[in-house]
Amino acid sequence: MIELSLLLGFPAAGALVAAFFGAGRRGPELNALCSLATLLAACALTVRVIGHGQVLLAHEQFFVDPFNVFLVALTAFVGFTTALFSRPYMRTEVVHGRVTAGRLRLYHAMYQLFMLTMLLALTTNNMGLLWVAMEAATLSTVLLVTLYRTPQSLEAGWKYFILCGVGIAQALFGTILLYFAAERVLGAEGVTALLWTHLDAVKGELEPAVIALAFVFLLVGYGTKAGLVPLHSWLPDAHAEGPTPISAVLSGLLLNVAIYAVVRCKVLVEGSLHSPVPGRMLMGFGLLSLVAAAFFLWRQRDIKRLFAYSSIEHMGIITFAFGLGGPVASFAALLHMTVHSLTKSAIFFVVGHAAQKCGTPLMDGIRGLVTVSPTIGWGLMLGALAILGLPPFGVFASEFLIVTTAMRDEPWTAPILLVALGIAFAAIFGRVQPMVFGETSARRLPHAPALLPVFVHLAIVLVLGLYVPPYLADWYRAAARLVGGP
Amino acid sequence: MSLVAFKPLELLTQLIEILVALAVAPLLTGWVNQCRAWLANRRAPSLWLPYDNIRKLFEKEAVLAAGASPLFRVAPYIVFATMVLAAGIIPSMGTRLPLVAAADAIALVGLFATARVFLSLAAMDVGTAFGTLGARREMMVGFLAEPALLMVIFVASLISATTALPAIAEHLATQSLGLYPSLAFTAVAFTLVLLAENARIPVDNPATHLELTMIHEAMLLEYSARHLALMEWASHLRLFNYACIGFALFIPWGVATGTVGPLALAFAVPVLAAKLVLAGAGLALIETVSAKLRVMRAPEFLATAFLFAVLGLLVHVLLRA
Amino acid sequence: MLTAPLDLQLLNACAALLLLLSFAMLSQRRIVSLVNLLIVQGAVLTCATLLLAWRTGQSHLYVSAALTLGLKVVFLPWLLHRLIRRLEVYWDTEPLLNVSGTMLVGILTVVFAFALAQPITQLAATTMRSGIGIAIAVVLLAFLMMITRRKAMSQVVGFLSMENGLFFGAMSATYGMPMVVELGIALDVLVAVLVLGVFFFQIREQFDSLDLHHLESLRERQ
Amino acid sequence: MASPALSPVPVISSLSSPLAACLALLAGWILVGAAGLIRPQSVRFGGRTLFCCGALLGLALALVAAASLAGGITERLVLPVGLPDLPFHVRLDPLASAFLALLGATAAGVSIFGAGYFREGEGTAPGLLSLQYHWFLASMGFVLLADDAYGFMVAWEAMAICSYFLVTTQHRIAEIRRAGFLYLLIAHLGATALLLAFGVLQGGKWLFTFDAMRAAHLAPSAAAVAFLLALAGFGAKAGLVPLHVWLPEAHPAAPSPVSALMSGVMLKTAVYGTLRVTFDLIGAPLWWWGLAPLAAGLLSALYGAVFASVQTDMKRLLAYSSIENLGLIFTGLGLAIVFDGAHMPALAALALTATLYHCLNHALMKSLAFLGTGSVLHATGERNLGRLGGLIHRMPWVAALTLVAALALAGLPPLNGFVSEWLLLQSFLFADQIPHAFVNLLIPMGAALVALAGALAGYVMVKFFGVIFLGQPRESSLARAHDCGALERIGLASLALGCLALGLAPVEVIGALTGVTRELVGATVPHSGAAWWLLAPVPGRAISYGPLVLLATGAGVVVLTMLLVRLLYHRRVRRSVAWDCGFGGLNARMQDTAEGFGQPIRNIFQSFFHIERELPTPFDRAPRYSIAIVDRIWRGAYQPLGSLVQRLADAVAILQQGRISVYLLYSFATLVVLLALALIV
Repeated sequence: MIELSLLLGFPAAGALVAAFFGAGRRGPELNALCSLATLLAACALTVRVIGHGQVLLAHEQFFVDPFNVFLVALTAFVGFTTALFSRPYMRTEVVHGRVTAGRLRLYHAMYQLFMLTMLLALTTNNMGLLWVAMEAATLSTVLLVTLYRTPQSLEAGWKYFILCGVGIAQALFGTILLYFAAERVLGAEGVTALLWTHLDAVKGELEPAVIALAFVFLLVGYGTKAGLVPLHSWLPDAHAEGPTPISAVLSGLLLNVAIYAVVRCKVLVEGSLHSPVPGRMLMGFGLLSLVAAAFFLWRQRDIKRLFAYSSIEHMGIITFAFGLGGPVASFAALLHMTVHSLTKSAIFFVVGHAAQKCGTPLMDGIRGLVTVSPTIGWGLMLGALAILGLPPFGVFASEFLIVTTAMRDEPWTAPILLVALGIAFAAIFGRVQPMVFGETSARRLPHAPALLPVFVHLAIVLVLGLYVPPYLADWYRAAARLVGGP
Repeated sequence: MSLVAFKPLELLTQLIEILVALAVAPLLTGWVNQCRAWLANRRAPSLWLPYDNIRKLFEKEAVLAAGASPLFRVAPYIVFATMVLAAGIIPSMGTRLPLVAAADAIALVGLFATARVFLSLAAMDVGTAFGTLGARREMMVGFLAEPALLMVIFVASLISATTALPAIAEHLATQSLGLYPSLAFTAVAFTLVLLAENARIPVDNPATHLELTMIHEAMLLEYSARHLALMEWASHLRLFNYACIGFALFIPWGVATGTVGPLALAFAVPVLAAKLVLAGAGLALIETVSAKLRVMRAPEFLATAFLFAVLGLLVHVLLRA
Repeated sequence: MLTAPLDLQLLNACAALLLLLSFAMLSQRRIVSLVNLLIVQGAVLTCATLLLAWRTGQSHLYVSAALTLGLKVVFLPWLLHRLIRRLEVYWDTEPLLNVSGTMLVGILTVVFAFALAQPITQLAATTMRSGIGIAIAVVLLAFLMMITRRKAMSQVVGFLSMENGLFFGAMSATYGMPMVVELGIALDVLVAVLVLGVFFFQIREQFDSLDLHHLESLRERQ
Repeated sequence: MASPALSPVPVISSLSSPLAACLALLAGWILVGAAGLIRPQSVRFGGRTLFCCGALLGLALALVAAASLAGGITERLVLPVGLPDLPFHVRLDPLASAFLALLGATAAGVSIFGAGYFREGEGTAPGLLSLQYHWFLASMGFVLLADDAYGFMVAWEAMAICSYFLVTTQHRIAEIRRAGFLYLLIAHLGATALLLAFGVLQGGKWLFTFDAMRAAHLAPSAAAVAFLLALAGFGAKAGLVPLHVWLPEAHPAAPSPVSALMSGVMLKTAVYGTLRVTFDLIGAPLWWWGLAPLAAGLLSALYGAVFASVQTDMKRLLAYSSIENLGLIFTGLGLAIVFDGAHMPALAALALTATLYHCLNHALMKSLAFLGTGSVLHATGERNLGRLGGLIHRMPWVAALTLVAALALAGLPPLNGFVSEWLLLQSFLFADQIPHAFVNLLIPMGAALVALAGALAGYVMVKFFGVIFLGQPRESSLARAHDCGALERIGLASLALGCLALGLAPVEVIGALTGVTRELVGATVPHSGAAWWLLAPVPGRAISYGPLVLLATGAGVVVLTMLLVRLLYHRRVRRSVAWDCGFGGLNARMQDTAEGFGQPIRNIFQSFFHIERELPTPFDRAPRYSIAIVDRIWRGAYQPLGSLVQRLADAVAILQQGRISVYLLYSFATLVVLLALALIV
């Protein structure tokens, strides 16, 4: 209980404090400090869950099980490292005159608020609150996306707001239908009928006809936030136009949370429908996202857009894996969520500094990083290799399991996967190589870049590729059992 | 046949074969030239002219080009040695040759290739226009002639289930006279290869030094004295060897098979002589009636040979299957 | 029974009215009147809620009725009107699809919505079964409206009317959501509109117009 | 999860076991590489010391592997790392030992050479270079040891990455970056194909160990799919036509020792993988599977030989010759599969032996050749054959040792290249016993193509050696060329000795390989009790080859002739200028250029190339002649593929055209469609 209240309390407090002092000289440190506190609370909670297994808190309003506790830990961790990264980054932005002190305050407050909403969405047991938190996450980031007030950022923010708002509205309708179906089983007192644990208990008795509709609405709603093609249109803009730390957390964390919501719903629906249709839908979305993203990647010129599309691609892979179902694929999907968010945020860190160094986000302007600053260059190269699924990085481990399982269970998907992954590889690596190698065009930065997070992330990803610690593996297994379906 | 039982008699045969080859090879060339002269209504040179040349060359003082490397000097010996070795494993009179255990027909082709490679390298060594030109043309001829020869041998060895030349000859000679259409094809192929490999019309003309056409002579331009002598002798040997391969594959009769007794050899020698005389005459006839091809046509000529050989192989497989 | 009790008839009438209003919005091009229509929709929604609360005696429905009134009838329209006056956006330009076409699509949508609601309606234990179909229809029509409009303002109106539809759906299906969720939703809507307000000014100072065609530069096809 | 049906193989017991030793040595390579980071910029440390250590480790590895090969040892071990439920399994069996020996021996020679070779001016810092280099070696070792799909793939891709970084050492040059990109792309695609193959082969949930795959029983169709996928994957690495395009780009781009390793060893790992999957994991191949590698191999052999003969860059020439040799290897492999499928184990063993033997040979002789070009490159800074020549006077050591490589590559007796070609042709000779009529018709063609490719190899090698080392120097700068240093000399010499040994002691080598053939096809090449110096692979047939005798006799004749000539006549020699045909001014420009030397082949095989020629006209002020030869497959398959993807990408890009209304329409449509779906289902 105490851990949870701390977990949610620190960011809330942080948001308040930052709203007043976020603009100060120590604003960034404040931000990092709150994130650190959150991380510690998350660790405490994790330890607790490892000790006692899943827990229900606050009149069952909160629910922590292996599935979401590792997402909580991950979120808190990446939130902290991103805060570390954003210290020099935002300072440099201020020096370059792209943001003012006032905006910096907004930035820090919203950053903490965003953390809060994500943690809330992850830990809540109430499908309604889950929806509320997701919507709140959108609202808290939309002003961050438009932080620079450039025409592009405004456009991106607007699209982000409208598309996600509309999408999430569908999710609300889905929730209503879910409630409607649950109420007929759990009785009309209405308090428990939206609690996931209760729904999970009675999922077998829920009315299939209603649940099917509910799932469609929920899928479209949360799928929009997860950036599944063709609901993805807002994603590249929003991820590319905001400040890089925000891109990092949007790609690395928010997408995970959306996928988490989708999977929670899928568990219920599959329990009720006893049909492969939901899985098939997920697989369809996954493959579509994978293929479309691969082709989009081919034409990119802006480095952040490139990696935004790569996020869509990986969300596609994860969704596809969850759609495949079964212990192995679900395990792989969970692993992929972890390594993708770590790798992608690391890449965005590097990309941010690289773009600052070269003074442009256009890839044609970024050249020969390895010669001018080896750490950034090698960071980008290794990050790209990792995200492209080259071993021994963890992304390869999950893709290995996913591809082999797909080949075994759904052979017809194999050629699609092969082509899409190949095109994506050619697209991304063909862009990254000249940025890392060759003659250079970069300059020095006013604040020393914080590259420690990058290499910490990559190191973790590397380790996950070669050795998954037993307790982590147990989480994954438990979670896989939970969501893996039959 | 047992592979490595030390039999002094067979060793003797081996030695005799090599010595005979060394002795007779220039004579064959001389004979061919004489026939050509007759067919062209010219006064024929002496039959012993090749011997005379070789002796003369050995006595001369060797002149080396300034840029010649050791490779240039050692090449003649290697080429000569390979030809001698080849002579040692081709059954010209007897089939019981100990050396054959060490080198079968494929190795024989390999030996010829070695000779060709060293000849070409030596020709490139000095770095004159003619040398490189000759080397290039020689290799061009070689890379088509070699597989053709290999295919020819393949057919024979498929028939007799071995790649050892004497064994093939023995097999073909001893068994009842069966007609092999495949061998007919390969015989044609072999003749073409023989012409090409021995720098004969229509591929090359040993009698001229016309830069547009010459192949073999172009490579020897820088050689003189003893080196040239060895090269000449080696080319005589090559002609002789090819002739004997032909005999072994297509008219093996009369070769001393089985345990070699003096009697058998005594019978084999005249037979060989007769075959050589006929073959030389035939060669001369072909050379006289056919016109020299442009160098660029040579590949087509050899491609035909290659195709004939492969055709023979196919025919063999077809008829057997 | 042949004739439903009066209150139920009234409820159904409200439902029908809501649908009518969304059609009206679909066809309306004056932004001011769009907002007014939104007000009316909110009012109807409030009445419906009150009726339902009175009929079923669900006390928390009164609260949500109050929320609706305060938020969707009073505050948001006031805010929107202020924005309209400040930003001087009175007319939407010609919609992407002309009115009659939009109407046609709208009718098809409604049919589709009813077809969807069919299985649910059979199950509904609540007094107003038809409500769910209407709700879906309203949501989809609002969606359609957002698609066809070119001014940011009218898209917002569409967004809000979608919220109305959702609310109505919740109400008619399950007598509304649990209180905590209701509050959360209301909060979100409020914040959303506030953020929108900020947005409008930002967009305005950038492009000095709220026309969406300014917001079409981020694309793959250059 | 423990894999079921563990074949009765002793799990490793003591640390004195060969497997443990191999692992330790590979770990040693990793450490040596990591040590490079201590002083990345120091050539003495990063270049000399570490590479010497690496060479010693390689030597040790070769010895250990050879010992375990001789002992026919099979051991397995489970490492504590890897995925949960799927730790890394490693296994040392004769097949792995054979290739480990190859790896160790080649690496030893190349590393010694590298110790003398690497110096300033390579783009990457020496320390980093040594890191990449040694990790490359280690990853290849792990590929050979891996006994589960995951570990195999990890090592496989690690190998690709390390070699990619080595290829792009000079990353400031655009062509080299392009080469590296193409290389990594095709390597990655191949790896994905392998993933799919393993997906088919896997024994069940989490059962990715090779034991589980051996135990799993596949439907013939599934097995065929797995085999073809694996062939595609490994073929991409081996540079089989039409997946060869990366090879002639990447191998020349790398520093010469790396080119040597890539050509000599890395390509062989593809052969190893094919053997492992076909004979070990799938188990009982059907005879007609063999036709695929056979056809691909023959095509590659001819293709590589033809292209090699028209190259003007010495390293590209060698790269194409690698394609040719890998083609020959896969030809033998295909034959082995055909024989095995037709239940002729003895013949399968013969073909397999030819394959393995050629792997060993090519590893040594191609590395030797590449190292030779490396020395030339360092001495002259020239890779273009058109600017070389006459180096035999300046660098006699390199010339002599490279000549060995050239002769071996040309397949001339008594060197090693000839032995494997001989074995290959022998196994072709027996192919007429296959009980399938039309194969019997096809096989002779194969023999013909092999013979043709072999003969072309001779042509190529004469061009290679002749143009570089013989004749007159084509550039004045070549006069400053210097012979290679001591370390490089040792490296070259050791490899040359290896070639000689492999050529002269075939019986011993084949005897060592029997363990492998027994493991894979359950038969061995019988060693008919003739004699230790006489190779007689097929008992009952008069087929034999004795290189030692051949060499001895030949040498004897040479010496004898020399003595006789000297005794009977004299050995007076006079130096004089070369004959200039009467009109003076003979100069180096009058020699054949590389293009000129390739010209006959260019004419004969015109249909293979796309030739872009620029001919001078009589009215040109400065007449120039230039000719560029382009790979038809590149123009015909790859470029269209690229443009196709580009077009598709453009088409897809229309989806993202910026209008929010359209985006909303997407959501709306998706919603409606899915709802309709939900209604129907």
